[in-house]
Amino acid sequence: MSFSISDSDIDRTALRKHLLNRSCGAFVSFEGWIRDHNDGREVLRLEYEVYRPLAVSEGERILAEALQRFEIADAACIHREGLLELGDTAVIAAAVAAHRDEAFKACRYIIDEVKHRLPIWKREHYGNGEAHWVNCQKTVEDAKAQS
Amino acid sequence: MSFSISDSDIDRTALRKHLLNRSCGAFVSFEGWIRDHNDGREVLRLEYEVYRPLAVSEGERILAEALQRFEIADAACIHREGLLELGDTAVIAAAVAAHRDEAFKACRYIIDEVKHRLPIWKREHYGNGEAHWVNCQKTVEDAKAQS
Amino acid sequence: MKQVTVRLFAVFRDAIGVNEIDLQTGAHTAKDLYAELCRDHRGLHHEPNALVAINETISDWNDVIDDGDVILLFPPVAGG
Amino acid sequence: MKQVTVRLFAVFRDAIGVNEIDLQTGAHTAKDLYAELCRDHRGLHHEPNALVAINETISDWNDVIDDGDVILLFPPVAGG
Repeated sequence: MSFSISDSDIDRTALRKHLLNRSCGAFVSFEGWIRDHNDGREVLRLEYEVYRPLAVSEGERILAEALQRFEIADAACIHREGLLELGDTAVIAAAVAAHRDEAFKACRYIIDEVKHRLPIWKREHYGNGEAHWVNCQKTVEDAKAQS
Repeated sequence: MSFSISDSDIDRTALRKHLLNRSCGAFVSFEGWIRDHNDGREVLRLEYEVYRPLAVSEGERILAEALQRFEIADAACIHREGLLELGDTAVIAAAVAAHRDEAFKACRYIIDEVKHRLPIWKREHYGNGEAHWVNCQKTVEDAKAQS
Repeated sequence: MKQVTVRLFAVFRDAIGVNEIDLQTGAHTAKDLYAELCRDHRGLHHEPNALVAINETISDWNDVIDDGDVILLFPPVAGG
Repeated sequence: MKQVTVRLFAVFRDAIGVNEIDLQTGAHTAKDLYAELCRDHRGLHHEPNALVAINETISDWNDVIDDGDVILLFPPVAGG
Protein backbone atom coordinates (compact mmCIF):
# COMPACT_ATOMS: atom_id res chain seq x y z
CA MET A 1 0.00 0.00 0.00
CA SER A 2 1.54 3.29 -1.03
CA PHE A 3 0.22 6.82 -1.47
CA SER A 4 2.39 9.75 -2.43
CA ILE A 5 2.42 13.28 -3.80
CA SER A 6 4.98 13.93 -6.50
CA ASP A 7 6.37 17.19 -7.87
CA SER A 8 7.88 15.45 -10.90
CA ASP A 9 6.67 13.03 -13.62
CA ILE A 10 4.81 10.02 -12.24
CA ASP A 11 6.85 6.82 -12.61
CA ARG A 12 4.11 4.36 -13.65
CA THR A 13 6.61 1.56 -14.28
CA ALA A 14 7.86 1.72 -10.68
CA LEU A 15 4.29 1.82 -9.36
CA ARG A 16 3.37 -1.27 -11.41
CA LYS A 17 6.50 -3.10 -10.28
CA HIS A 18 5.68 -2.25 -6.67
CA LEU A 19 2.30 -3.96 -7.08
CA LEU A 20 3.53 -7.04 -9.03
CA ASN A 21 2.39 -10.09 -7.13
CA ARG A 22 2.41 -13.69 -8.31
CA SER A 23 -0.80 -14.48 -6.49
CA CYS A 24 -2.63 -11.78 -8.47
CA GLY A 25 -4.23 -12.28 -11.86
CA ALA A 26 -5.67 -8.80 -12.31
CA PHE A 27 -4.12 -5.32 -12.40
CA VAL A 28 -6.34 -2.31 -13.04
CA SER A 29 -4.99 1.21 -13.29
CA PHE A 30 -6.50 4.62 -13.89
CA GLU A 31 -4.57 7.64 -15.12
CA GLY A 32 -5.90 11.18 -15.10
CA TRP A 33 -4.45 13.17 -17.99
CA ILE A 34 -4.40 16.92 -18.55
CA ARG A 35 -6.86 17.48 -21.37
CA ASP A 36 -7.10 20.46 -23.67
CA HIS A 37 -10.65 21.48 -22.78
CA ASN A 38 -13.04 21.74 -19.84
CA ASP A 39 -16.61 23.03 -19.78
CA GLY A 40 -16.23 24.22 -23.34
CA ARG A 41 -13.08 26.26 -22.71
CA GLU A 42 -9.65 25.65 -24.21
CA VAL A 43 -7.18 24.68 -21.46
CA LEU A 44 -3.46 25.39 -21.94
CA ARG A 45 -2.07 23.97 -18.69
CA LEU A 46 -3.01 23.14 -15.13
CA GLU A 47 -1.67 23.91 -11.71
CA TYR A 48 -2.21 21.65 -8.70
CA GLU A 49 -1.90 23.00 -5.19
CA VAL A 50 -1.66 20.29 -2.55
CA TYR A 51 -1.76 20.56 1.22
CA ARG A 52 0.63 17.68 1.70
CA PRO A 53 0.21 16.72 5.38
CA LEU A 54 -3.52 16.06 5.08
CA ALA A 55 -3.42 14.90 1.44
CA VAL A 56 -1.01 12.10 2.35
CA SER A 57 -2.83 10.97 5.49
CA GLU A 58 -6.23 11.09 3.75
CA GLY A 59 -4.79 9.32 0.68
CA GLU A 60 -3.42 6.54 2.88
CA ARG A 61 -6.81 6.26 4.57
CA ILE A 62 -8.53 5.84 1.18
CA LEU A 63 -6.13 3.02 0.19
CA ALA A 64 -6.72 1.30 3.55
CA GLU A 65 -10.48 1.55 3.00
CA ALA A 66 -10.11 -0.01 -0.47
CA LEU A 67 -8.12 -2.91 1.01
CA GLN A 68 -10.84 -3.48 3.56
CA ARG A 69 -13.85 -3.14 1.26
CA PHE A 70 -12.59 -5.16 -1.71
CA GLU A 71 -10.82 -8.50 -2.17
CA ILE A 72 -7.60 -6.94 -3.38
CA ALA A 73 -4.00 -7.75 -2.49
CA ASP A 74 -2.60 -4.24 -2.78
CA ALA A 75 -3.25 -0.72 -4.08
CA ALA A 76 -1.28 2.42 -4.80
CA CYS A 77 -1.83 6.02 -5.83
CA ILE A 78 0.38 8.93 -6.83
CA HIS A 79 -0.89 12.51 -7.31
CA ARG A 80 1.07 15.32 -8.92
CA GLU A 81 1.49 18.83 -7.62
CA GLY A 82 2.71 21.95 -9.38
CA LEU A 83 2.41 23.03 -13.01
CA LEU A 84 1.36 20.38 -15.56
CA GLU A 85 1.21 20.54 -19.33
CA LEU A 86 -1.29 18.97 -21.76
CA GLY A 87 -0.94 15.19 -21.88
CA ASP A 88 0.83 15.01 -18.51
CA THR A 89 -0.44 12.49 -15.96
CA ALA A 90 -2.00 14.23 -12.97
CA VAL A 91 -2.85 11.11 -10.99
CA ILE A 92 -2.49 7.36 -11.18
CA ALA A 93 -4.45 4.86 -9.08
CA ALA A 94 -4.03 1.09 -9.29
CA ALA A 95 -5.19 -2.10 -7.60
CA VAL A 96 -4.18 -5.76 -7.89
CA ALA A 97 -6.35 -8.75 -7.05
CA ALA A 98 -6.77 -12.44 -7.76
CA HIS A 99 -9.80 -11.61 -9.92
CA ARG A 100 -10.66 -8.65 -12.13
CA ASP A 101 -14.01 -7.66 -10.67
CA GLU A 102 -12.53 -6.62 -7.33
CA ALA A 103 -9.56 -4.89 -8.98
CA PHE A 104 -11.89 -2.77 -11.15
CA LYS A 105 -14.12 -1.84 -8.21
CA ALA A 106 -11.20 -0.94 -5.94
CA CYS A 107 -9.45 1.19 -8.57
CA ARG A 108 -12.69 3.06 -9.23
CA TYR A 109 -13.29 3.57 -5.52
CA ILE A 110 -9.80 4.98 -4.98
CA ILE A 111 -9.94 7.54 -7.78
CA ASP A 112 -13.49 8.63 -6.86
CA GLU A 113 -12.52 9.21 -3.24
CA VAL A 114 -9.23 10.90 -4.15
CA LYS A 115 -11.10 13.40 -6.31
CA HIS A 116 -13.59 14.21 -3.55
CA ARG A 117 -11.63 14.07 -0.32
CA LEU A 118 -8.00 15.12 -0.77
CA PRO A 119 -7.08 18.75 -0.07
CA ILE A 120 -5.94 19.37 -3.65
CA TRP A 121 -6.94 22.32 -5.81
CA LYS A 122 -6.74 22.65 -9.55
CA ARG A 123 -6.28 25.90 -11.41
CA GLU A 124 -6.91 25.94 -15.14
CA HIS A 125 -5.04 28.31 -17.42
CA TYR A 126 -7.02 29.25 -20.52
CA GLY A 127 -6.22 30.40 -24.03
CA ASN A 128 -7.29 33.99 -23.28
CA GLY A 129 -4.76 34.38 -20.47
CA GLU A 130 -7.25 33.87 -17.64
CA ALA A 131 -6.85 31.25 -14.92
CA HIS A 132 -9.61 29.90 -12.67
CA TRP A 133 -9.75 27.60 -9.69
CA VAL A 134 -11.91 24.60 -10.58
CA ASN A 135 -15.03 23.61 -8.57
CA CYS A 136 -15.44 27.01 -6.97
CA GLN A 137 -18.72 28.83 -7.39
CA LYS A 138 -16.98 32.15 -7.57
CA THR A 139 -13.52 32.81 -8.83
CA VAL A 140 -11.34 35.55 -7.44
CA GLU A 141 -11.95 37.57 -10.61
CA ASP A 142 -15.75 37.24 -10.17
CA ALA A 143 -15.50 38.24 -6.54
CA LYS A 144 -13.45 41.30 -7.35
CA ALA A 145 -15.85 42.37 -10.10
CA GLN A 146 -18.70 42.33 -7.60
CA SER A 147 -16.92 44.12 -4.80
CA MET B 1 -8.31 1.27 -32.42
CA SER B 2 -5.89 -1.61 -32.39
CA PHE B 3 -6.16 -5.29 -31.55
CA SER B 4 -3.28 -7.72 -31.86
CA ILE B 5 -1.96 -11.10 -30.84
CA SER B 6 1.67 -11.13 -29.70
CA ASP B 7 4.11 -14.00 -29.31
CA SER B 8 6.52 -11.85 -27.27
CA ASP B 9 6.31 -9.58 -24.20
CA ILE B 10 3.49 -7.04 -24.38
CA ASP B 11 4.81 -3.50 -24.85
CA ARG B 12 2.48 -1.57 -22.55
CA THR B 13 4.40 1.69 -23.03
CA ALA B 14 3.79 1.61 -26.79
CA LEU B 15 0.12 0.76 -26.27
CA ARG B 16 -0.31 3.71 -23.90
CA LYS B 17 1.53 6.05 -26.28
CA HIS B 18 -0.72 4.88 -29.11
CA LEU B 19 -3.77 5.95 -27.08
CA LEU B 20 -2.38 9.28 -25.78
CA ASN B 21 -4.83 11.99 -26.76
CA ARG B 22 -4.94 15.58 -25.57
CA SER B 23 -8.73 15.66 -25.61
CA CYS B 24 -8.84 12.75 -23.13
CA GLY B 25 -8.71 13.10 -19.37
CA ALA B 26 -9.08 9.44 -18.46
CA PHE B 27 -7.05 6.34 -19.29
CA VAL B 28 -8.09 2.98 -17.82
CA SER B 29 -6.13 -0.19 -18.40
CA PHE B 30 -6.51 -3.80 -17.33
CA GLU B 31 -3.69 -6.34 -17.30
CA GLY B 32 -4.18 -10.07 -16.84
CA TRP B 33 -1.19 -11.60 -15.09
CA ILE B 34 -0.18 -15.24 -14.81
CA ARG B 35 -0.86 -16.12 -11.20
CA ASP B 36 0.59 -18.97 -9.18
CA HIS B 37 -2.70 -20.69 -8.33
CA ASN B 38 -6.09 -21.53 -9.79
CA ASP B 39 -8.97 -23.46 -8.21
CA GLY B 40 -6.71 -24.38 -5.32
CA ARG B 41 -3.91 -25.83 -7.46
CA GLU B 42 -0.37 -24.50 -7.74
CA VAL B 43 0.28 -23.24 -11.27
CA LEU B 44 3.83 -23.20 -12.65
CA ARG B 45 3.24 -21.71 -16.10
CA LEU B 46 0.60 -21.24 -18.76
CA GLU B 47 0.28 -21.94 -22.43
CA TYR B 48 -2.03 -19.96 -24.73
CA GLU B 49 -3.17 -21.42 -28.02
CA VAL B 50 -4.72 -18.83 -30.34
CA TYR B 51 -6.54 -19.29 -33.60
CA ARG B 52 -5.24 -16.05 -35.03
CA PRO B 53 -7.53 -15.37 -38.03
CA LEU B 54 -10.72 -15.40 -35.97
CA ALA B 55 -9.13 -14.06 -32.77
CA VAL B 56 -8.02 -10.91 -34.59
CA SER B 57 -11.28 -10.29 -36.44
CA GLU B 58 -13.36 -10.95 -33.30
CA GLY B 59 -11.01 -8.81 -31.18
CA GLU B 60 -11.39 -5.92 -33.63
CA ARG B 61 -15.15 -6.36 -33.52
CA ILE B 62 -15.12 -6.12 -29.70
CA LEU B 63 -13.13 -2.85 -29.83
CA ALA B 64 -15.53 -1.43 -32.44
CA GLU B 65 -18.47 -2.36 -30.18
CA ALA B 66 -16.82 -0.60 -27.23
CA LEU B 67 -16.35 2.55 -29.32
CA GLN B 68 -20.01 2.46 -30.27
CA ARG B 69 -21.44 1.68 -26.84
CA PHE B 70 -19.35 4.04 -24.73
CA GLU B 71 -18.25 7.66 -24.98
CA ILE B 72 -14.60 6.81 -25.51
CA ALA B 73 -12.07 8.26 -27.95
CA ASP B 74 -10.07 5.09 -28.52
CA ALA B 75 -9.35 1.58 -27.25
CA ALA B 76 -6.71 -1.09 -27.70
CA CYS B 77 -6.02 -4.68 -26.70
CA ILE B 78 -3.09 -7.08 -27.00
CA HIS B 79 -3.29 -10.79 -26.15
CA ARG B 80 -0.31 -13.11 -25.79
CA GLU B 81 0.10 -16.54 -27.29
CA GLY B 82 2.58 -19.29 -26.45
CA LEU B 83 4.23 -20.23 -23.17
CA LEU B 84 4.02 -17.71 -20.31
CA GLU B 85 5.72 -17.70 -16.94
CA LEU B 86 4.42 -16.52 -13.55
CA GLY B 87 4.05 -12.74 -13.43
CA ASP B 88 3.95 -12.39 -17.23
CA THR B 89 1.19 -10.27 -18.73
CA ALA B 90 -1.25 -12.43 -20.72
CA VAL B 91 -3.50 -9.62 -21.92
CA ILE B 92 -3.82 -5.86 -21.74
CA ALA B 93 -6.96 -3.89 -22.54
CA ALA B 94 -7.22 -0.09 -22.37
CA ALA B 95 -9.61 2.73 -23.17
CA VAL B 96 -9.31 6.53 -23.21
CA ALA B 97 -12.13 9.02 -22.78
CA ALA B 98 -12.87 12.59 -21.79
CA HIS B 99 -14.31 11.29 -18.48
CA ARG B 100 -13.45 8.34 -16.27
CA ASP B 101 -16.83 6.66 -16.03
CA GLU B 102 -16.93 5.76 -19.72
CA ALA B 103 -13.27 4.71 -19.76
CA PHE B 104 -13.84 2.29 -16.85
CA LYS B 105 -16.97 0.81 -18.44
CA ALA B 106 -15.36 0.37 -21.85
CA CYS B 107 -12.21 -1.25 -20.46
CA ARG B 108 -14.33 -3.67 -18.44
CA TYR B 109 -16.50 -4.47 -21.46
CA ILE B 110 -13.48 -5.22 -23.64
CA ILE B 111 -11.80 -7.62 -21.23
CA ASP B 112 -15.08 -9.40 -20.41
CA GLU B 113 -15.85 -9.97 -24.09
CA VAL B 114 -12.27 -10.96 -24.92
CA LYS B 115 -12.38 -13.65 -22.25
CA HIS B 116 -15.67 -15.05 -23.56
CA ARG B 117 -15.53 -14.70 -27.31
CA LEU B 118 -12.00 -15.04 -28.67
CA PRO B 119 -10.82 -18.46 -29.89
CA ILE B 120 -8.07 -18.65 -27.30
CA TRP B 121 -7.36 -21.64 -25.05
CA LYS B 122 -5.36 -21.74 -21.87
CA ARG B 123 -3.45 -24.75 -20.61
CA GLU B 124 -2.24 -24.73 -17.01
CA HIS B 125 0.90 -26.59 -16.01
CA TYR B 126 0.83 -27.73 -12.40
CA GLY B 127 3.39 -28.52 -9.74
CA ASN B 128 2.80 -32.27 -10.06
CA GLY B 129 3.70 -32.33 -13.75
CA GLU B 130 0.13 -32.44 -15.03
CA ALA B 131 -1.31 -29.93 -17.49
CA HIS B 132 -4.98 -29.23 -18.09
CA TRP B 133 -6.95 -27.14 -20.56
CA VAL B 134 -8.94 -24.55 -18.60
CA ASN B 135 -12.77 -24.25 -18.84
CA CYS B 136 -13.23 -27.77 -20.20
CA GLN B 137 -15.51 -30.12 -18.33
CA LYS B 138 -13.31 -33.04 -19.16
CA THR B 139 -9.59 -32.98 -19.73
CA VAL B 140 -7.85 -35.33 -22.11
CA GLU B 141 -6.47 -37.25 -19.14
CA ASP B 142 -9.99 -37.68 -17.70
CA ALA B 143 -11.31 -38.77 -21.06
CA LYS B 144 -8.54 -41.33 -21.46
CA ALA B 145 -9.13 -42.69 -17.96
CA GLN B 146 -12.77 -43.34 -18.86
CA SER B 147 -12.14 -44.91 -22.24
CA MET C 1 -23.06 -37.44 -48.39
CA LYS C 2 -20.93 -34.33 -48.13
CA GLN C 3 -17.17 -34.00 -48.11
CA VAL C 4 -16.04 -31.66 -45.28
CA THR C 5 -12.85 -30.74 -43.45
CA VAL C 6 -12.92 -30.52 -39.65
CA ARG C 7 -10.19 -28.63 -37.77
CA LEU C 8 -9.69 -29.34 -34.09
CA PHE C 9 -8.14 -27.10 -31.43
CA ALA C 10 -6.67 -27.37 -27.95
CA VAL C 11 -8.28 -30.15 -25.88
CA PHE C 12 -10.18 -31.51 -28.93
CA ARG C 13 -6.99 -31.85 -30.96
CA ASP C 14 -5.16 -33.45 -28.03
CA ALA C 15 -8.07 -35.87 -27.52
CA ILE C 16 -7.89 -37.23 -31.08
CA GLY C 17 -4.22 -36.59 -31.74
CA VAL C 18 -4.74 -34.88 -35.11
CA ASN C 19 -5.63 -31.29 -35.93
CA GLU C 20 -7.55 -31.94 -39.11
CA ILE C 21 -9.94 -34.62 -40.38
CA ASP C 22 -11.32 -34.93 -43.90
CA LEU C 23 -14.52 -36.92 -43.89
CA GLN C 24 -17.68 -37.93 -45.71
CA THR C 25 -20.72 -37.16 -43.59
CA GLY C 26 -24.49 -37.30 -43.73
CA ALA C 27 -24.73 -34.72 -40.91
CA HIS C 28 -27.22 -31.93 -41.59
CA THR C 29 -26.15 -29.29 -39.05
CA ALA C 30 -22.92 -28.46 -37.24
CA LYS C 31 -24.45 -29.99 -34.11
CA ASP C 32 -25.09 -33.27 -35.96
CA LEU C 33 -21.50 -33.33 -37.20
CA TYR C 34 -20.12 -32.76 -33.68
CA ALA C 35 -22.30 -35.60 -32.32
CA GLU C 36 -21.10 -37.89 -35.13
CA LEU C 37 -17.46 -37.11 -34.35
CA CYS C 38 -18.00 -37.78 -30.62
CA ARG C 39 -19.48 -41.18 -31.53
CA ASP C 40 -16.66 -42.13 -33.90
CA HIS C 41 -13.65 -40.82 -31.96
CA ARG C 42 -12.81 -42.14 -28.55
CA GLY C 43 -11.71 -39.25 -26.32
CA LEU C 44 -13.64 -36.55 -28.13
CA HIS C 45 -16.55 -35.53 -25.92
CA HIS C 46 -19.44 -33.11 -25.75
CA GLU C 47 -18.51 -29.74 -24.23
CA PRO C 48 -21.58 -27.55 -23.55
CA ASN C 49 -19.63 -24.35 -24.14
CA ALA C 50 -17.87 -25.44 -27.31
CA LEU C 51 -18.10 -23.06 -30.29
CA VAL C 52 -18.20 -23.72 -34.01
CA ALA C 53 -17.02 -21.73 -37.01
CA ILE C 54 -18.00 -22.58 -40.56
CA ASN C 55 -15.65 -21.26 -43.24
CA GLU C 56 -13.97 -18.78 -40.87
CA THR C 57 -17.24 -17.38 -39.47
CA ILE C 58 -18.41 -18.05 -35.92
CA SER C 59 -21.68 -19.89 -36.49
CA ASP C 60 -24.68 -21.39 -34.77
CA TRP C 61 -24.73 -25.11 -33.94
CA ASN C 62 -27.96 -25.36 -35.91
CA ASP C 63 -26.41 -23.91 -39.08
CA VAL C 64 -26.48 -26.29 -42.02
CA ILE C 65 -23.20 -27.63 -43.37
CA ASP C 66 -22.56 -27.93 -47.06
CA ASP C 67 -20.27 -29.96 -49.27
CA GLY C 68 -16.77 -28.50 -49.18
CA ASP C 69 -17.21 -26.60 -45.88
CA VAL C 70 -14.34 -26.19 -43.44
CA ILE C 71 -15.65 -26.62 -39.89
CA LEU C 72 -13.62 -25.37 -36.93
CA LEU C 73 -14.42 -27.08 -33.63
CA PHE C 74 -13.50 -24.79 -30.72
CA PRO C 75 -13.47 -26.16 -27.18
CA PRO C 76 -14.64 -23.70 -24.47
CA VAL C 77 -12.52 -20.57 -24.84
CA ALA C 78 -10.39 -19.20 -21.99
CA GLY C 79 -8.63 -16.01 -23.03
CA GLY C 80 -7.17 -13.46 -20.66
CA MET D 1 -12.30 35.89 23.03
CA LYS D 2 -10.00 33.21 21.60
CA GLN D 3 -6.73 33.61 19.77
CA VAL D 4 -6.67 31.40 16.62
CA THR D 5 -4.64 31.03 13.45
CA VAL D 6 -6.46 30.63 10.12
CA ARG D 7 -4.65 29.22 7.09
CA LEU D 8 -6.11 29.83 3.64
CA PHE D 9 -5.62 27.81 0.46
CA ALA D 10 -6.06 28.19 -3.29
CA VAL D 11 -8.95 30.53 -4.20
CA PHE D 12 -9.38 31.63 -0.56
CA ARG D 13 -5.73 32.64 -0.26
CA ASP D 14 -5.84 34.43 -3.62
CA ALA D 15 -9.03 36.25 -2.56
CA ILE D 16 -7.43 37.77 0.54
CA GLY D 17 -3.85 37.85 -0.65
CA VAL D 18 -2.38 36.23 2.47
CA ASN D 19 -2.11 32.58 3.43
CA GLU D 20 -2.36 33.01 7.18
CA ILE D 21 -4.32 35.24 9.56
CA ASP D 22 -3.89 35.44 13.35
CA LEU D 23 -7.02 36.79 14.95
CA GLN D 24 -9.05 37.26 18.10
CA THR D 25 -12.53 35.84 17.65
CA GLY D 26 -15.72 35.25 19.56
CA ALA D 27 -16.80 32.58 17.05
CA HIS D 28 -18.12 29.42 18.70
CA THR D 29 -17.89 26.92 15.80
CA ALA D 30 -15.82 26.63 12.64
CA LYS D 31 -18.92 27.74 10.70
CA ASP D 32 -19.20 30.91 12.79
CA LEU D 33 -15.53 31.68 12.18
CA TYR D 34 -15.91 31.21 8.40
CA ALA D 35 -18.94 33.53 8.39
CA GLU D 36 -17.01 36.14 10.41
CA LEU D 37 -14.09 36.01 7.95
CA CYS D 38 -16.46 36.39 4.96
CA ARG D 39 -17.92 39.51 6.65
CA ASP D 40 -14.55 41.05 7.44
CA HIS D 41 -12.64 40.26 4.24
CA ARG D 42 -13.79 41.54 0.87
CA GLY D 43 -13.35 38.83 -1.71
CA LEU D 44 -13.68 35.89 0.65
CA HIS D 45 -17.03 34.26 0.03
CA HIS D 46 -19.17 31.34 1.13
CA GLU D 47 -18.47 28.13 -0.82
CA PRO D 48 -21.03 25.40 -0.06
CA ASN D 49 -18.46 22.64 -0.63
CA ALA D 50 -15.64 24.19 1.36
CA LEU D 51 -13.98 21.94 3.99
CA VAL D 52 -12.43 22.74 7.32
CA ALA D 53 -9.62 21.13 9.29
CA ILE D 54 -8.93 21.93 12.92
CA ASN D 55 -5.40 21.20 14.11
CA GLU D 56 -4.63 18.97 11.10
CA THR D 57 -7.84 16.93 11.34
CA ILE D 58 -10.67 17.21 8.81
CA SER D 59 -13.54 18.43 10.96
CA ASP D 60 -17.22 19.28 10.94
CA TRP D 61 -18.31 22.86 10.42
CA ASN D 62 -20.23 22.59 13.71
CA ASP D 63 -17.12 21.59 15.69
CA VAL D 64 -16.22 24.04 18.44
CA ILE D 65 -13.00 26.01 18.11
CA ASP D 66 -10.76 26.59 21.08
CA ASP D 67 -8.12 29.10 22.05
CA GLY D 68 -4.87 28.32 20.23
CA ASP D 69 -6.47 26.25 17.43
CA VAL D 70 -5.09 26.30 13.90
CA ILE D 71 -7.98 26.30 11.43
CA LEU D 72 -7.40 25.34 7.80
CA LEU D 73 -9.99 26.72 5.36
CA PHE D 74 -10.15 24.51 2.26
CA PRO D 75 -12.06 25.71 -0.80
CA PRO D 76 -13.89 22.94 -2.75
CA VAL D 77 -11.31 20.29 -3.60
CA ALA D 78 -10.56 19.22 -7.17
CA GLY D 79 -7.95 16.49 -7.25
CA GLY D 80 -7.33 14.14 -10.14
